[in-house]
Amino acid sequence: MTRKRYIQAINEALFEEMERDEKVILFGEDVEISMFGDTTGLLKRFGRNRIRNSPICEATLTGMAVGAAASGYRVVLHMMFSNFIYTGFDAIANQMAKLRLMTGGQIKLPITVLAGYGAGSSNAAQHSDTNHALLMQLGGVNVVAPANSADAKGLLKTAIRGDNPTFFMEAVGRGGEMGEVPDEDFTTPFGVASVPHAGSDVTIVSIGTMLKPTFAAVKVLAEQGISAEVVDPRTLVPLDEDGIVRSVQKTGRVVVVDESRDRCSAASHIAAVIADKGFSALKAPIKRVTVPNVCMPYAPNAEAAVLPGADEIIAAVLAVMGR
Amino acid sequence: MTRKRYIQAINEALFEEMERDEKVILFGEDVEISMFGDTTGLLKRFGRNRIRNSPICEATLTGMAVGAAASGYRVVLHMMFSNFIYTGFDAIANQMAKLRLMTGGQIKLPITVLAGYGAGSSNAAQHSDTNHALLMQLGGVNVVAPANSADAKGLLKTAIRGDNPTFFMEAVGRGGEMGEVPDEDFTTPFGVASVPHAGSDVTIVSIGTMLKPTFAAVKVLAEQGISAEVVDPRTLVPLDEDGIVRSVQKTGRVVVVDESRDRCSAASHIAAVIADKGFSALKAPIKRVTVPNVCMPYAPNAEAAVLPGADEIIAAVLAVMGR
Amino acid sequence: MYEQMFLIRCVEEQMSADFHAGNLPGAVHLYIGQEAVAVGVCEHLSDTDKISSTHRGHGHFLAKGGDPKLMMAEVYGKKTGICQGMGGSMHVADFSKGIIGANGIVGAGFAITTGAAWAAQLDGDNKVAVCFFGDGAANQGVFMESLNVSTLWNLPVIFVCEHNTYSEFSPSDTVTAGQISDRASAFGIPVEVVDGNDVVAVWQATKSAVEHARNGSGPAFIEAKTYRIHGHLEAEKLFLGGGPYRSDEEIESWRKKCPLKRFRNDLLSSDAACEAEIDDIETRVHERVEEAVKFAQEGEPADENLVFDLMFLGQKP
Amino acid sequence: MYEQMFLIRCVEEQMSADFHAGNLPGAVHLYIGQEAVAVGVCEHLSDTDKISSTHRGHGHFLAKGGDPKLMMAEVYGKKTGICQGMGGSMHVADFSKGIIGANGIVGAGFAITTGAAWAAQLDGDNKVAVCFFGDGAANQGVFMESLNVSTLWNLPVIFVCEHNTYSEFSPSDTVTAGQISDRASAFGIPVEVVDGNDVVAVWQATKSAVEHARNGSGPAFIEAKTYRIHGHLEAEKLFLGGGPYRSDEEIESWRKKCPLKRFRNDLLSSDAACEAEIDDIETRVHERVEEAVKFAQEGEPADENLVFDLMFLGQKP
Ligand SMILES: Cc1ncc(C[n+]2csc(CCOP(=O)(O)OP(=O)(O)O)c2C)c(N)n1
Ligand SMILES: Cc1ncc(C[n+]2csc(CCOP(=O)(O)OP(=O)(O)O)c2C)c(N)n1
Ligand SMILES: [Mg+2]
Ligand SMILES: [Mg+2]
Repeated sequence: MTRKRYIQAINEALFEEMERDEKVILFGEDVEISMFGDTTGLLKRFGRNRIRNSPICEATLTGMAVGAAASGYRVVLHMMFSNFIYTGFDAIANQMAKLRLMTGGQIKLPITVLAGYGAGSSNAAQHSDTNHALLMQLGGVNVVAPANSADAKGLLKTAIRGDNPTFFMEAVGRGGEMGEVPDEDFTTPFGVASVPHAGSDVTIVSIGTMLKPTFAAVKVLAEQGISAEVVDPRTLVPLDEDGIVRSVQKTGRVVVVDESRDRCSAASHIAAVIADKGFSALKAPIKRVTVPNVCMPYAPNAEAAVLPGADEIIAAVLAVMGR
Repeated sequence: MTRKRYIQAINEALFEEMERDEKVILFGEDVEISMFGDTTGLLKRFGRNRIRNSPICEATLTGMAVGAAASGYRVVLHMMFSNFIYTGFDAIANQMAKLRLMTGGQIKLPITVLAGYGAGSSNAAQHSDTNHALLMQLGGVNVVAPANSADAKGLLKTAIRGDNPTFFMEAVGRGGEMGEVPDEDFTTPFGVASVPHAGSDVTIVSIGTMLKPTFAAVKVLAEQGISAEVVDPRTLVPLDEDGIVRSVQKTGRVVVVDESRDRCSAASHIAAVIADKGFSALKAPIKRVTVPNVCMPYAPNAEAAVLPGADEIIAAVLAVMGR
Repeated sequence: MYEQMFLIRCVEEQMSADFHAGNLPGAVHLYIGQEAVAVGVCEHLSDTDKISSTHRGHGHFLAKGGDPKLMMAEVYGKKTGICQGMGGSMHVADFSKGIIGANGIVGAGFAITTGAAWAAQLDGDNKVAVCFFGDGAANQGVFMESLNVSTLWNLPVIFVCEHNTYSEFSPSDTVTAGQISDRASAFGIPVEVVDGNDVVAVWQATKSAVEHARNGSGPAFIEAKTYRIHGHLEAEKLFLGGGPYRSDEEIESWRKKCPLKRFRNDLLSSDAACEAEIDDIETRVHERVEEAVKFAQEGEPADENLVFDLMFLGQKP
Repeated sequence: MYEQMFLIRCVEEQMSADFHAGNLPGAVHLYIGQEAVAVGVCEHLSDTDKISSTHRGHGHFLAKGGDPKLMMAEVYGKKTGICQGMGGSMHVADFSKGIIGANGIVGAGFAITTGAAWAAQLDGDNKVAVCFFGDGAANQGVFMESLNVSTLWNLPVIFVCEHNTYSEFSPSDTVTAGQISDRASAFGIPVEVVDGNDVVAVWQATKSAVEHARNGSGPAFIEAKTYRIHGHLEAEKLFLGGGPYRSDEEIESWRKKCPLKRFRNDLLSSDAACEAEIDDIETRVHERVEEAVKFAQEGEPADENLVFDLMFLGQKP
């Protein structure tokens, strides 16, 4: 194990997978120079046949990814900020998520789309969305949201080696955070939640960027004698429903934390799954800690006010604990 | 009251609102001739200044709607099929849903977007999506899904007179269905669920296209001695959470029916709301009846197999009744 | 080429009859009148070259060597269809023949083909990709975006615009400003504008375009002027009611310019073929169409569980 | 015009200093070096005319008559800002002055401006709308779509491309094929390509373009060749690390072509103004900038509850 920055783990995964399979190609706006640091150095190593800057034309980029993948390549498309997914949404929702079915399964679409999401840097409404829930709604694409360096590396490798379109949601504001990463070649399976903190009183299901405030909350709760179990789904499609429900069966209480806007969020869906499959174990209402149904304001104080933090998580846990 | 077809009710609402306020303008692809029948006759009455065919360029149409609305017009944009919302998604998600906040409230955006949704006509994957949940996730747009002629007319009038962007989801396969419509000028308020069928044993929350199979199910259930209450939210943003929870408090059991794909659907969100606010009344798991996480196949038998119908609703109700 | 054209015509006339007899689910957009374009273009392509198509895709499918039996079964919604009944008329595709799909989203083919052309370039074995699209589709911005990328990356792609004077129910000049070919010229792409009802003219224009792309000189553009004889979709009479958007005379005038009649006459008058040969071809085609319909009718219905296997490869949805 | 240009320059140099001092949250994209474009264009516009802008929008805001105090407070994230601290640098807008907004989505202005121009046309009082956009934005398909719609509908819109030779960190010729102006010409739109560092040239080109649009002759297009002296965004040095994408010499050569210096010299050499007048202007501007900073610094922080009132009009989110 070595401690590595989140963004570095991503960069390593790209290097290793491009090394491993020469059919892997990567393109997007300014991937040659790399704004986030995730694609740094790839051009030098792999050359412009496999790493290409594109013009600004997201609608075409997503469609090209489909065309190149259907023609036998493993395509990695970097969309920069997750808000630009909207710009390229047509080929995502109408092609990427549907073409395999529509053609009767004639093709596979090994596509990995990288996009940086999340608020907290005063990037304002058009550069701060957390939109994995939209992608979950589409049905035909996988969605992963790693919360730490090891999962970032392992899930990205699984995505690139996989044969289905996968959105890899980068916690862009967390790129500098360190975490232990295995030294050997490893992949992280899709559809298996992790339990980074075991507990017995309450389950906190927490996604991506929200793990950090969740851990802060767990610490404070422990001081108050509340033992919280943290479940990190890691992949939202496929979703480890059994793993989540298993924890709830143990604790009987649950809070779901998600940086999505509340309505039709991943948190809503996870709550719905628990209210169905885990109902018999429930001792209290299922609380969601999410962004209210607004877009991100620019001013740091206003942004902080709508972004869920440890305080909101603690309050929700106390509520389901009946305190 | 007069019995009218659903599509005719929409057509009348457009006529009356354009008559009422000359700032109302309507555009989109082939709105002059009208494929669905909702815009039939408008050109003749109001002329090409106010009714305009556009080229096929959804990305620009949604942006134009924002520009024209911010400049003082009440804009009605017809997107034809709801799948084409994806094509014009950028200006919806990044502009329409955000511009008012980003400008500090300098503008209002009176925009009504019409789109036909739903499967059942073998239109295959790219012409059958039910995607109101995606729009609900955005936070900055209203979403209405009328299930009958009266609500279609009343909600469309409210949308056009309103000052916020609203997606009006037309149940395109239900255009021919008849329903009683008030003869006088009326509007239907946003955020008020209706209870088209009262009952005491179980609540069925049902949306848009799903009301028809729901009524069929209710009839069968009644024969089996089960009294189901049907709640139609009518508007998904704003959502009448209290109205829904009130019914659940009465019955203690609930099934949510939605033509969305299951993950992060309106059904998921409504279930989540109930699992929070209505928890204490719940006697059984909350079941969702939705489309599985797939896109619509073409073959009529395959399509029917994934589309929720009365049978699935009955099965879900029996499950929550413990039968 | 005549056989191909005649095959497309007969298959589609059959479909039209089938549709109006209520045998086909879903929407059907027919290519009748435009056959010379697909056939003239595809004559230069092999199975490893790729084409993308539109909602009006039967002609492209057949011209590129797709099997009429498999297509017919698809449109009938059968398990034996080329997409196992999952796609239908708007989504016929056969990747083994380089037919990467008809598409129900107007303009979707631009980017997909550009991506396929990138793959062809990387493969380095002189394959090309052809994007068929309508005049209405040329108003989608992805057209310009794809022209830009393919010029910059020097991709082996040929854009073939079938200008049939209507974009759905709108006369083209009400929704399309200027000449579409000028939009491609703006990127320095070589363009040719041809009579799309003249299969030989299409063939010739394509010859140079394909050579250009194959020898690594980058994208090329062809605009073929043509006309669709049937409605935008077969069902249009049902819902457009009393609102015709074009005159019977107009349709009649284009019927006279029928690409099949024209090519037939050319073949006969130039002695390239004699009546008997053509009769043979036509008989053969009629047999193939009958066979296709039979195949479609006898096919098992689509498998209802298949959808769960096909959304993802090796993963449940 | 010199005063406007100097104001933009000084406000932005102040912002750059403020950013590097850690006083500004969020990303800041500066317009330094391109001032002649905004000023030369906006000189022809009144408050009822509209402009849309880009992520690099401070210059357009000020040139169109926006208040530097309100803008500065916005960038500082204050309640006193023009968008009450909700928008920030990338979203400065003042609808009362016809500034319909900077925008963080590259290319978003095309369609919004086209819609605003439609509204202007319907209003029937000879207003025009101007869309400022970068060379990189010209590769978004909405550009072509908007050219098409505005040509067809004969809309009073002027598209102003600021070609500053970079699209983010990519040299323009690596991402933009051909001449951008040719893309407009393809629609028959009148185009002018001018030296964007020459405010008089920009002014002249705009004069005819605005007249054209105002008198109902439809859209016009201007391409102004210019250069941004600062980075794509102020923070770029922090994350690009050792990877410079342009040379110091290049930047230096463009510093020499500074539009302010050039205009100042022209004014002096043509005796249109004397040193003393210019000094006066500069002193006045410095005072206004100081005042703006003070206003921004002293402003109350943004109201945290406002976001719930602003998402919708008269409705909770
Ligand atoms: C994105 C999108 N918008 C609108 C439609 C509806 N539609 C289907 S075909 C068509 C017209 C296409 O015209 P053209 O490209 O000229 O092709 P043609 O039908 O003439 O062959 C339209 C508007 C669609 N399928 N997809
Ligand atoms: C839709 C979208 N894609 C990508 C970006 C990221 N981005 C911001 S500015 C920019 C470059 C814009 O270049 P240009 O239009 O030439 O404007 P300039 O920065 O040179 O003023 C890019 C790629 C964005 N903001 N929006
Ligand atoms: Mg056409
Ligand atoms: Mg630029």
